[in-house]
Amino acid sequence: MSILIDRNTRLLIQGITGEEGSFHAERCLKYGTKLVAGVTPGKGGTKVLNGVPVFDTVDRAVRETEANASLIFVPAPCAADAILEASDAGIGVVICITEGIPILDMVKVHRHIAGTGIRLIGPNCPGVISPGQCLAGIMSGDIHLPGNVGVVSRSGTLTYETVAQLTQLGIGQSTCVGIGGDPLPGSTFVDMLKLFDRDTDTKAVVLIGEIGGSLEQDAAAYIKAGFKKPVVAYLAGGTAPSGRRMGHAGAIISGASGRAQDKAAALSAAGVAVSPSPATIGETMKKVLDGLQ
Amino acid sequence: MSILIDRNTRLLIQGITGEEGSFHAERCLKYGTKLVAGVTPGKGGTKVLNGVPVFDTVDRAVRETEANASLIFVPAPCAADAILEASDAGIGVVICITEGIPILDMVKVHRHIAGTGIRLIGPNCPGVISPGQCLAGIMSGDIHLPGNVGVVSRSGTLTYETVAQLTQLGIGQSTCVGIGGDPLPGSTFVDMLKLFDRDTDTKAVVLIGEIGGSLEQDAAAYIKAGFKKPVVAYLAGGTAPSGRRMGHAGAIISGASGRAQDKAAALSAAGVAVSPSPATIGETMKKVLDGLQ
Amino acid sequence: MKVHEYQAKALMAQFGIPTPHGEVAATPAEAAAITGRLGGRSVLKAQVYAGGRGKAGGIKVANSPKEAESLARQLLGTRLVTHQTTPEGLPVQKLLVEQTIDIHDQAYLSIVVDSSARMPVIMASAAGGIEIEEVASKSPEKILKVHVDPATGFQTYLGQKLAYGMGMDKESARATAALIGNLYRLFEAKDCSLAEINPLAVTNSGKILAVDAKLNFDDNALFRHKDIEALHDTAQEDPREVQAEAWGVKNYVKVDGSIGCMVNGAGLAMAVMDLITLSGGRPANFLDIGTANNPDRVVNSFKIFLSDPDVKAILVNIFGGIARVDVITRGIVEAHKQMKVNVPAVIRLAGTNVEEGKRILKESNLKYIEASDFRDAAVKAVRAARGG
Amino acid sequence: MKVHEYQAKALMAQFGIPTPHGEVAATPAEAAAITGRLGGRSVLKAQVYAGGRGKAGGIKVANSPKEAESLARQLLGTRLVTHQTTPEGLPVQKLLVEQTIDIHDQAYLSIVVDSSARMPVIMASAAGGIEIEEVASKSPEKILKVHVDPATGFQTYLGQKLAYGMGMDKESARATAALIGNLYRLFEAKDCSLAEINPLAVTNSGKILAVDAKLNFDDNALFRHKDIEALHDTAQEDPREVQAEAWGVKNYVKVDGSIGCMVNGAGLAMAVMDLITLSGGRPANFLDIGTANNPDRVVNSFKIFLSDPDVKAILVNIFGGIARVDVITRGIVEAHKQMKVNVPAVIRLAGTNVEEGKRILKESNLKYIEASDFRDAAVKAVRAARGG
Repeated sequence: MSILIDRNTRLLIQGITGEEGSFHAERCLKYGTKLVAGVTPGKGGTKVLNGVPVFDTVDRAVRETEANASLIFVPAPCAADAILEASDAGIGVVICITEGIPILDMVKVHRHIAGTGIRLIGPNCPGVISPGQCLAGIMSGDIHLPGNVGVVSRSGTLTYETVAQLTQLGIGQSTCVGIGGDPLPGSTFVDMLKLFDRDTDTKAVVLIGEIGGSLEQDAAAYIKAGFKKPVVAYLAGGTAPSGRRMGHAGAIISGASGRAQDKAAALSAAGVAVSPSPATIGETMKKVLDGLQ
Repeated sequence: MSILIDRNTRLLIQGITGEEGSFHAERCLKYGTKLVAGVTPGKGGTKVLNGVPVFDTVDRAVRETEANASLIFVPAPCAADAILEASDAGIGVVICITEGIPILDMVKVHRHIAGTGIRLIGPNCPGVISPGQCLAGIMSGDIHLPGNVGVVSRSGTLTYETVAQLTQLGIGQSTCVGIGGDPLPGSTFVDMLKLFDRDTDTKAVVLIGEIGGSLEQDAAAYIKAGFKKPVVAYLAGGTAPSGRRMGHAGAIISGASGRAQDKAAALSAAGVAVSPSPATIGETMKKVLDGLQ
Repeated sequence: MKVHEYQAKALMAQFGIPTPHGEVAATPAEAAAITGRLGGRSVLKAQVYAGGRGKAGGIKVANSPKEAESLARQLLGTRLVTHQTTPEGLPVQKLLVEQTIDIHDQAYLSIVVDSSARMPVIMASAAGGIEIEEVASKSPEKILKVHVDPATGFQTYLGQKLAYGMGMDKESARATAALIGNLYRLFEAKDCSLAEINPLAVTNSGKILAVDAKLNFDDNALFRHKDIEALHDTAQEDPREVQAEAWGVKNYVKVDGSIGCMVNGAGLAMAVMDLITLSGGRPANFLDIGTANNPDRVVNSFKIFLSDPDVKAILVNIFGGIARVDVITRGIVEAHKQMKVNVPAVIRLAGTNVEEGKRILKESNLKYIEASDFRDAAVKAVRAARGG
Repeated sequence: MKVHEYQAKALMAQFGIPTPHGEVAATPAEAAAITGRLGGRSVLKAQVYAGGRGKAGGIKVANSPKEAESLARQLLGTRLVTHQTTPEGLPVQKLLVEQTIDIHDQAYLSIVVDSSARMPVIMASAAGGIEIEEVASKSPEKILKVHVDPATGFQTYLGQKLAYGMGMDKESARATAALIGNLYRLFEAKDCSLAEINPLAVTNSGKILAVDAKLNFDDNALFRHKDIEALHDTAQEDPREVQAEAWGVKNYVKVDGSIGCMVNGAGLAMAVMDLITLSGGRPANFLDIGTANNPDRVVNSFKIFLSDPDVKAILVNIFGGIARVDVITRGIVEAHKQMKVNVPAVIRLAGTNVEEGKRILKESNLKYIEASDFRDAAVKAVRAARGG
């Protein structure tokens, strides 16, 4: 088992003929993902990667291939449109890698999909991997190991570091999800914790937060209210200056809730094992798992 | 019992200081309605009708008087705004009398309240009365008689004719609802039939339809699928020419489903007793009720 | 509210929608001159508020300015009868003189509000140029539909779904998707009730063009579109209805019977028409005096009846609600003061302030036939119209 | 992106928001002339990208053109230090010279996107003129909030709820509700990330005026607002960050340590800064080279490091994902070709195309310190920065 995607996921890639799209499409395919279709308007009827059919619209792709998850690489000015297209075509899991989508575009997207049950991951995220089953993202598949720890993070590359530590210690992962660094992520830590809670293959969770916003405090409240699986956390940006945006649109300390220290305190108070260094996330999880036995 | 409003309803009137608003506010009050507040921006702090407090905003009115239903008389250019204001302030039943609201304004209203559980009646409707309990509309209270027949209609004055026939035959009404003559009514026949279905005091229902749209066919399908209470119907506009708007924005025969004859046929097929003349609705209901005993 | 094709096209052009080159001619000489400017060849299109002009002879091709002049002379000043008009037809006062188009492919495009979905729906079909009602009934699968969520507004993918769905190639699809977006923005900005392009042409040179265009507007929203309201051409409507509207009686529709009915409420007005028919008579009109309490509107309704030679009897049926019976009876009394009511009037009153209304009528000493209910009123009006 | 107060006010005026009369002065003579045109009295406001100007001496009242000239001379060309700036302050190159306002009442108004509600929120408080953060922490009940549903857009009742909620009378409430609507339209039309009026003044004569105004814009949306992008005043920013941006390195923030870090990914870049600190060192910057695979950006990052005298060592930490290690190492090699890298560089590589990247680095024969993981990289960089 896993969350969001598994070996039966039928993946579609929007923007499959672009530079990033085609590069990562090939990597997803090589990892063993069932990549059933690509979409690029005007290139319908062609094939890429030795046989993946390309369609003009998501609607057509879904009707012909029964794709049920989409991975989006289209440029920022068109990305909100792409998310809406995927959701309207009946795609259940929409993963948007694209960075730099205007926030008011995302306001519209959120309003449109609210209440529809569509699960949006990202934007501005590395995607999702259920190791050994399905890669729908831009992470390197080879650093992952199938197993029972869920990983959820606002950061891309920091997630890779975390996964590398886990794998090196022999700790496999059920699913790793990058929820993205934008101020309005499609899914939150709480959304993912809810899914991990129901997933019998997930025994523990790593949560990688960062400065800005209050998603980590929301997670702390949710965990405190009854999330039973052990959680290890790290909060990036403890040394970041206030009032400056640290790359991610969402990573800016602007209110009282935005500081890494406050987030760490909230999570600790909820029983989460907070790793003080990004280099000790794996070790912290190992201790937690050893304690479980 | 009754639907939508009863003796405990705490009514608020938006546009209470306007000509129509103040006239009908007085009539509602005289009928025994608990009229707890009025709203007119800029007139907050004053009182009308020997003690009904007026507020600047619905929000304030609700917080101070616990109003839970609103009756709207504000002019068409501001009426959609008034509906939105009522719904955002936590009013559960919003009844909009105003005629002539632009349809694209109503598109926004519907999108905003969809899924919120707010019950909008109208616009362009005569309102609602639960005889002997509460009048929240512009009908004459004195033609009504408390009883067990529900009335739901797209027309205002034709409802009064219907009620007058029922009352004259000694048939009382549980609740009479005018859903209005607009093409995008806040509530449909089906919405009201669902409420009448759950209302133990309603033994039978009169449904007054008219040309245009397919609300009557929807009602026929719903009745056929398991609405157990007897229904009497009349369809206005059997002699109306095609392609011309007969007053109501919604009353225009433009498609195959719009004709009165087709609506009558659909309802008959669902077991509804369709009265061929508007003058025999009461008689038809009497026969139906006599048959029940 | 309707507008002429040339006005619809001008609005579309303002919103970036490509339309054929053309100008409006009110005289044969103008038609010739425009044809000259267009290169010596043109299509002359009669400007009337109705479809079906082609089959009815309202659209002609001229191969020279001289031919344009002659064709224009044949069309201007006549009344065009199509399957969408009354047998009297509509007056042709203007012609749209346009370049001829080499149509390679033609599609259908329209936007209306879908009352089930409660949002605007954009419809498209590759089967353009023909009656869309026919396509809808015979092969509904050929009509593609997308809804526009007011929370997002128009999105490019909606246009692409329709354009690629109609089988267009990349170039045509891109242009069509953009055009659909522009048409939607026009629909929304001007509160249209219908925006239709039929046919939407792909020309031999690959261009996309709105060859015929139709825009209807939401009457309820005209208060915020004075520019649109000003386009209204009353010559295209029944003169009695135009007169009624000028007199403030908006909900008046002329039909072909002998009993003038004045009723409050649209549903009741229809029911009264039904009752008259059931009682063996024929109504002369639909007339809902509405809810604004205005005696003048009552006076003007009487004016309409008395100016209509078909009207042999008047039926007044008022069931007061928001409309007050006393206000209406004051109007009836005033009407009798202002004009000689030379046909019998049957009056039935009920509802809000009915006692005061009856008192006013009684004290006025008017001659009228009182009815106890609306069936009684219908029966009496039918009898009165027959001269009995 | 920030803009100056005078630019924010000009945009607000375009959207129908009343602002005080005033003009921009770049010289003392201009300040005097404008003060003359304003009737001999004015407020001089230093135009810098920071709040807290009043307490810092950046806002002065002149009672004559002559005094305006003298005050302008004191202000122009200096650097203003407020509690919101660095200790170096910001250069004062322009003054906004405005009419003086008799403020009767002052309110606070702002619009941002609420990330919890996922829609814009309009905030208002009758406690205007003071720091809103203070109000928020001490008496949050004094801040009124309404959300704007993208499905409906701004609605009048939202403005009324805020205006009457602040205790305004009918006239002020009507004007304020309209002003809020206009501010929302500006916020939406120009993709603002913040629109703030503080104070919003009710003058002694009952007028509503935006006395101070602040607009920030969503960097991600600047592609569709070239007019806004053109307003950017780079003089108000750290010269190194301006240079970095000119070189295509957008996510660069200068801080005060000695280790220049180049990292891919914002979270990882923050984590590397944390790790350097935990290892006893201090980072010189935040630098996320992002995901676009562009060797030039790597070269330019090296240029930034080498032009910063604070940088004593460079730490490169790349965990390839969408960014490819081989592309980045090609950039590192190119940087060494183009310039003399005279500080030690610690390099740690992992992820997408790492083998190819390591091969490129090996074959180039560069001198660098290899690190096995990012903790190792941090420890080695701290040691290298200390000269050993």
